[in-house]
Amino acid sequence: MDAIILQILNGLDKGSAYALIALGLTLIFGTLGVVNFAHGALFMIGSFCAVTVQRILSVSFKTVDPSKTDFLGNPSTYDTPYVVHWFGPEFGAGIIDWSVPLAILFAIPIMIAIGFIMERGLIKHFYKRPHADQILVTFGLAIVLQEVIKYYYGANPIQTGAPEVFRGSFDFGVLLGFDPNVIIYPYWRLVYFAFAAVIISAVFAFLQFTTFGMVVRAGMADRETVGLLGINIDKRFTIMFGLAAAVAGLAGVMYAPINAPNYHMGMDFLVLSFVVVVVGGMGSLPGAVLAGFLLGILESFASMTQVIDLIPGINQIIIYVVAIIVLLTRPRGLMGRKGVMEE
Amino acid sequence: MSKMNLTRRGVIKTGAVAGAGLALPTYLSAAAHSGYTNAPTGDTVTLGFNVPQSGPYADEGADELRAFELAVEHLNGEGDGGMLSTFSSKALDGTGILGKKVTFVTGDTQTKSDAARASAKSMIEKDGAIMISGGSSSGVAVAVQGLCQEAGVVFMAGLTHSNDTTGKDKKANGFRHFFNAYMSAAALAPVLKNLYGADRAAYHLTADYTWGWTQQESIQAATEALGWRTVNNVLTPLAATDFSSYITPVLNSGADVLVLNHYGGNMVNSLTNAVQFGLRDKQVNGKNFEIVVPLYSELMAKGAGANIKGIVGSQNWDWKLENQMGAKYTGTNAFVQSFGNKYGFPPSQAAQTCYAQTLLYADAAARAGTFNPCAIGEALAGFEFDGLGNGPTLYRADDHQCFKDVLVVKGAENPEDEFHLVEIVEVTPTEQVTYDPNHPMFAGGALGACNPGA
Amino acid sequence: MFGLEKKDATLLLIVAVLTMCAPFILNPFPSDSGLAQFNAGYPDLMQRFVIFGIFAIGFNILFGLTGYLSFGHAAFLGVGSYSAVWMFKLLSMNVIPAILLSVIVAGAFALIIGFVSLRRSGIYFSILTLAFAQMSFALAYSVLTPITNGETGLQLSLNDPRILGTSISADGGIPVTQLFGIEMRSTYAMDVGPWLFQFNAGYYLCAILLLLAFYLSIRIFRSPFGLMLRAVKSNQQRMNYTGLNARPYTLAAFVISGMYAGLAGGLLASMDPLAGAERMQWTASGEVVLMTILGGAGTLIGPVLGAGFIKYFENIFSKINDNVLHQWFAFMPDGLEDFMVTIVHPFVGKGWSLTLGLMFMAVVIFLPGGLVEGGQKIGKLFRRKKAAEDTSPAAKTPAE
Amino acid sequence: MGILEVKDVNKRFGGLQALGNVNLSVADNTVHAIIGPNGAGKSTLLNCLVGKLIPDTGSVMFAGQSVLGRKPFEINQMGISRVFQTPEIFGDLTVMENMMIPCLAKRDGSFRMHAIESVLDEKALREKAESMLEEVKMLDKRNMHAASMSRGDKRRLEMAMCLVQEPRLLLLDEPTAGMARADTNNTIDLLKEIKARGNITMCIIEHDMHVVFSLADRITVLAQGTPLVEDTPENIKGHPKVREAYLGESA
Repeated sequence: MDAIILQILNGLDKGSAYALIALGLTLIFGTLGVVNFAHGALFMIGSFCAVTVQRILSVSFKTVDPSKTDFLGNPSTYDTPYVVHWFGPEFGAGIIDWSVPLAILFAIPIMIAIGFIMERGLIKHFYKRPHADQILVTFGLAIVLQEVIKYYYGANPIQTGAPEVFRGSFDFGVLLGFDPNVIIYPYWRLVYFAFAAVIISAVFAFLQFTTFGMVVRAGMADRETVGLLGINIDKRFTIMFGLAAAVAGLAGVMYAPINAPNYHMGMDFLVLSFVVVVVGGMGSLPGAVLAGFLLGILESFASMTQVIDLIPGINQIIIYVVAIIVLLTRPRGLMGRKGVMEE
Repeated sequence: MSKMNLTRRGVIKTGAVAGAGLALPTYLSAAAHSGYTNAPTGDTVTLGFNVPQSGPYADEGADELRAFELAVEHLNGEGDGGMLSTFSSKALDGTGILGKKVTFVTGDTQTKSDAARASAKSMIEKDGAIMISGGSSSGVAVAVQGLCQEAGVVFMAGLTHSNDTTGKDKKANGFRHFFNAYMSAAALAPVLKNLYGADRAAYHLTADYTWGWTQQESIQAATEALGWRTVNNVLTPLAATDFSSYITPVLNSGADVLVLNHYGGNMVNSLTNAVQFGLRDKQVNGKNFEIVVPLYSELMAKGAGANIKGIVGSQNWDWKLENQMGAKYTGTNAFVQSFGNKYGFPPSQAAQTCYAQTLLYADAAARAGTFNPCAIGEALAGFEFDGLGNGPTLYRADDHQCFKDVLVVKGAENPEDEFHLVEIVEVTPTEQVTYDPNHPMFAGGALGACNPGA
Repeated sequence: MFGLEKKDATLLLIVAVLTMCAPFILNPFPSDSGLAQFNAGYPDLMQRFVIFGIFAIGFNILFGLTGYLSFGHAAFLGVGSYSAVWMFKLLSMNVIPAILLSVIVAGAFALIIGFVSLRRSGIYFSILTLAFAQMSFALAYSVLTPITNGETGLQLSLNDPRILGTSISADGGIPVTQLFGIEMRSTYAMDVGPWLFQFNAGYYLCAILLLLAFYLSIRIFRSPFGLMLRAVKSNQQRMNYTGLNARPYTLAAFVISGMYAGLAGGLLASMDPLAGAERMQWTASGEVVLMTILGGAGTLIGPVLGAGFIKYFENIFSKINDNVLHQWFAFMPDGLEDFMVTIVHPFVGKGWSLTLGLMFMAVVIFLPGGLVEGGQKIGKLFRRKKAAEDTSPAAKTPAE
Repeated sequence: MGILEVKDVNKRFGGLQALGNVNLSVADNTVHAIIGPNGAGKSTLLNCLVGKLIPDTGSVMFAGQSVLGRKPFEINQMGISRVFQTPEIFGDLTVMENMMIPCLAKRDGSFRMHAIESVLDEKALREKAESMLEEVKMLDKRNMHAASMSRGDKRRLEMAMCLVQEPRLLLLDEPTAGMARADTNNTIDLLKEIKARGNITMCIIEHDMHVVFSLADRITVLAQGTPLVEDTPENIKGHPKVREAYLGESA
């Protein structure tokens, strides 16, 4: 029982990441009709926003320590971050410790700006081009983005820790009447789940309750008609692209403490996020979220020993098995609309 | 910066067929009329360094490449000579190899067998490389070793840790300086017993491919011999990035040791996740829960950051070895000085093994008096040497595996800087990690005959 | 000629001349010049050009004609490779049975996957094929290791029970792949002044098969069957109401292109008897998609050009290291030399994928429709004057 | 017994009764028009005839065989062709290629692997296609890209594609919608000519009464999913019920 509850928690946690990425991807599919292979790269850049903020806050000056020598036998030096120098060891170190949450503030404008530049500078010219061209250009862009990150940050993963207060685990089992220390879950992963819930609700509320959202939803349903009403739908779509980029970026920032960011994490998530979006159904935001959590939970269950013993290798392929079953039984995914990306 | 000289093709032009419109056709496999592939005919010899430059091991590949460049400099008598001065064999004199200046070409393995073979082939077919070295994974090493055997050039393996490289997939033209999974297990077992006792229950998470399996098999055998129990072994997909669903079952499994048979990004992620779930601070059966990462590397330690603290594993070499464990490991400091002065940071174990392999190849050629791969193979087989940083070492003739001391290391609790993330716990002497060439974990293959390619 | 129209016959002839003379054409630079780095005329890369050309031609029959975008075609290539290596291990080192088996097995595999996947269209079809291929890859890498040898890849060994042939060759090594005694690796080297040209038996086998594959693809493009496939892409509704059943047409196209992929996989294994699981990974499937789009989907020659383009970058640009750069710019003053090296450095060697990514973007932005369309545009520039005088009916069609 | 017999066909979409007890008999070699206000169920009825929709109850017989449960391509092979309200043609192909596809489908059936022969070698079919194009006065446009033509041309092409299959029954869904008067007259002339040649039955949905009355032998008026009356054009013109339900509004 405890194992199952833990796997559900794991599934919700994985699902949060999948759902956030798929949400942004669906926004772009649904509003702009563009197959964006660079979406994973946006997630990756989000993670590297966290890395960058951590690096900026840790910018240090060197002091020579004559009592020690370095590996070449020269007098060794030690680093003091300017932040620590300015604000004192306690508060300064505290700021560095909180670099991931601080990175959110940094990432929002950066990601929106990247989204705008991408849409205005590149994607805009591809709305009327075949999907094949969109794939080629966004895939090229994804490679370029990840290679640029690799050039500056290297290929090795970079640890970007959560603030000290979130590092322990929460004893979840006690709440449910289990013994202490049976069902524990890391605070930061719970934070991630809560964060995802907030972002997803915010996006839905934004689309549901604002005039802007209404126009965009109408545009998703029928672009031409909205255009005929004299509404400048293009400008709104640009904003949507910025929003999608920001959602992917924030998902990445908050993900940094869970798994150390590396330059190819975007590609690792790319295929998976497409599967999530399609299983959810093209053009359906609730579908994307639902599929994200569904696949996350099923993936977690499939990695249980009991399941693997039953079907060897199932943990390797579960996502794809589910995708095939869903697509064969429900032609347009879980909640897809007719006629979207079927040609 | 050294300049690359004439390529081999240029040499053919100036040497053999100057001015001729059409030379006599020859079969390339017998090209230089010397009975072996890519025999150098001019005043240079070309080595091929095939390392991962893209993909997750790109940083490790970059470090290997630095070491190769350094080795070539030293062979050509540039720089401070590095380990040439400490190397027990004195056949090399800093004038290249057999009087020929050493040049090199590089390629990208992408950590894929296919791409690695394509890249190695291009170096052999296009650039006339006579030896291929490098690599950062066992799949690639075995694949490229097979290619070199077929093509008739020598393969000096880089970082490859699977038992198979010198076990069931061994080849006459292939040589490995790096240690292997069996040696890791043999070196770790006594230390684990000292540190954690003989009554332990281990839970294995294993990367689901051949290297992971051989390592898991080795560690399980060695720890069970100590009296440990193995609670479970779960295979994790290579593509996994979040290991939470593999870590949570460990929590209540009754195990008190977690063995992570992962490497590179997999290891960084699984260890990070394990620490997140509080395993490092956990108490089970009245004992501290422990995590073991059998194969360690400096880059992984860097990637894992603070999570690595106190985690035990094994290494082939460490740059602090001579300073801490004495003059037996001479060569280490010479190499670290030379590398550090050029690049500004100490070398990794991947760099050391690649540097040593290049020197060993050059030395064997010099002693054999020819670049013929079979003669070089004979010179390397059964060769005993010292002064390359690992202490006295034997290149065993039966399987072309080097036998030398193995380091047991652990993550430093309070590293003084980013170069001291790993500290040496103990050095396990050669005898303890030596095994019979017919050991079941290595059985099933044969070196076969050496292939000079003619 | 060969039942082809003049235009197509000319194209086939050009391709034939290019492939047959590839050892010369791809080695334009004398080997002692700095530009020798850009020479691509060595057996392995030439083989790869034509093999991936075959792969892309086959993919184009499906994608270019019917518009069905398969994201799992690498699975067929991988299956073909495994079949061929098993044939070498068990039956004979002759490449004919190996290639035949790889085509058949890949065709059968494509039939099964196609039958299921073609129940959906558009992106749903793409994801189904992707899912099947990724499953094949994941299983080949792990659970199916007894058949595939997992991470390392399936290789020949000294104790293969070869029925027709020996396990160990006379010199104690593993026998090599051959075609009735002609070793695939045997290479005839020709020195012409500073040039060295290599004529490799395996390459010529691949090249002949490429020509056959290309010829067949032209015939398919021009056939009623090809017309039906284009109809599938254009308007399935109208097709249905014209009394045509689209499903068997697309399935046939899928199987044919799967067989092309199997042929490519079998040839890869015949040139170099190793089959790695990464051949089936989504990146490999994505690569052939990119090759086809880059060259020009739906055009005859485009996919071959795209394949050559990508393989060239992968194999040539990745080998340019700083040493080579210094050699190139050695004629400059030291400061300028270092500056140039610094500028170029990020784009070559380990930065080759950056250059490739930039090239993808550049091609799709500046040459919509791919390399072929780009080539046609350039061709038009030269022929503009002539075209103005041209009064053939085709030339004045865009009247309205 | 007509060539097309529709009996007691009902079709519901959720709460909406789209067709209620439709009975229709179309005699061989006649032109039968179906008229009615928007939303009367004309297109739904048509879709039931060609297999796009399956009626909830009732039967549809064509030349003595049931069409229900058959796929559209099977129904076409039985001899029913359809012209759509917005022209459905192969936009990426040339006019001639558009024509070759129905020719091939007529000769080879729903699937045949003709993968090696060239389309250009199909001399007989090409001649057939060309003479059909000649008939619709489009021969000069045979090498044009279908998508780049005017709407009227597309419609004529679609009609030619249907006619070249020599169907027993041709279904026309508003064949002149959006056409200029001259084009409409050309279309009427064309259809008259085809009718005169015989051996074809036409079923036509049309709003333009000029077209209906110039062509139809019989007219069925559909309102709210049910046939109101069925009679000759002369009688329909003066029918009070029709005036009330349809003509009165549209006049």
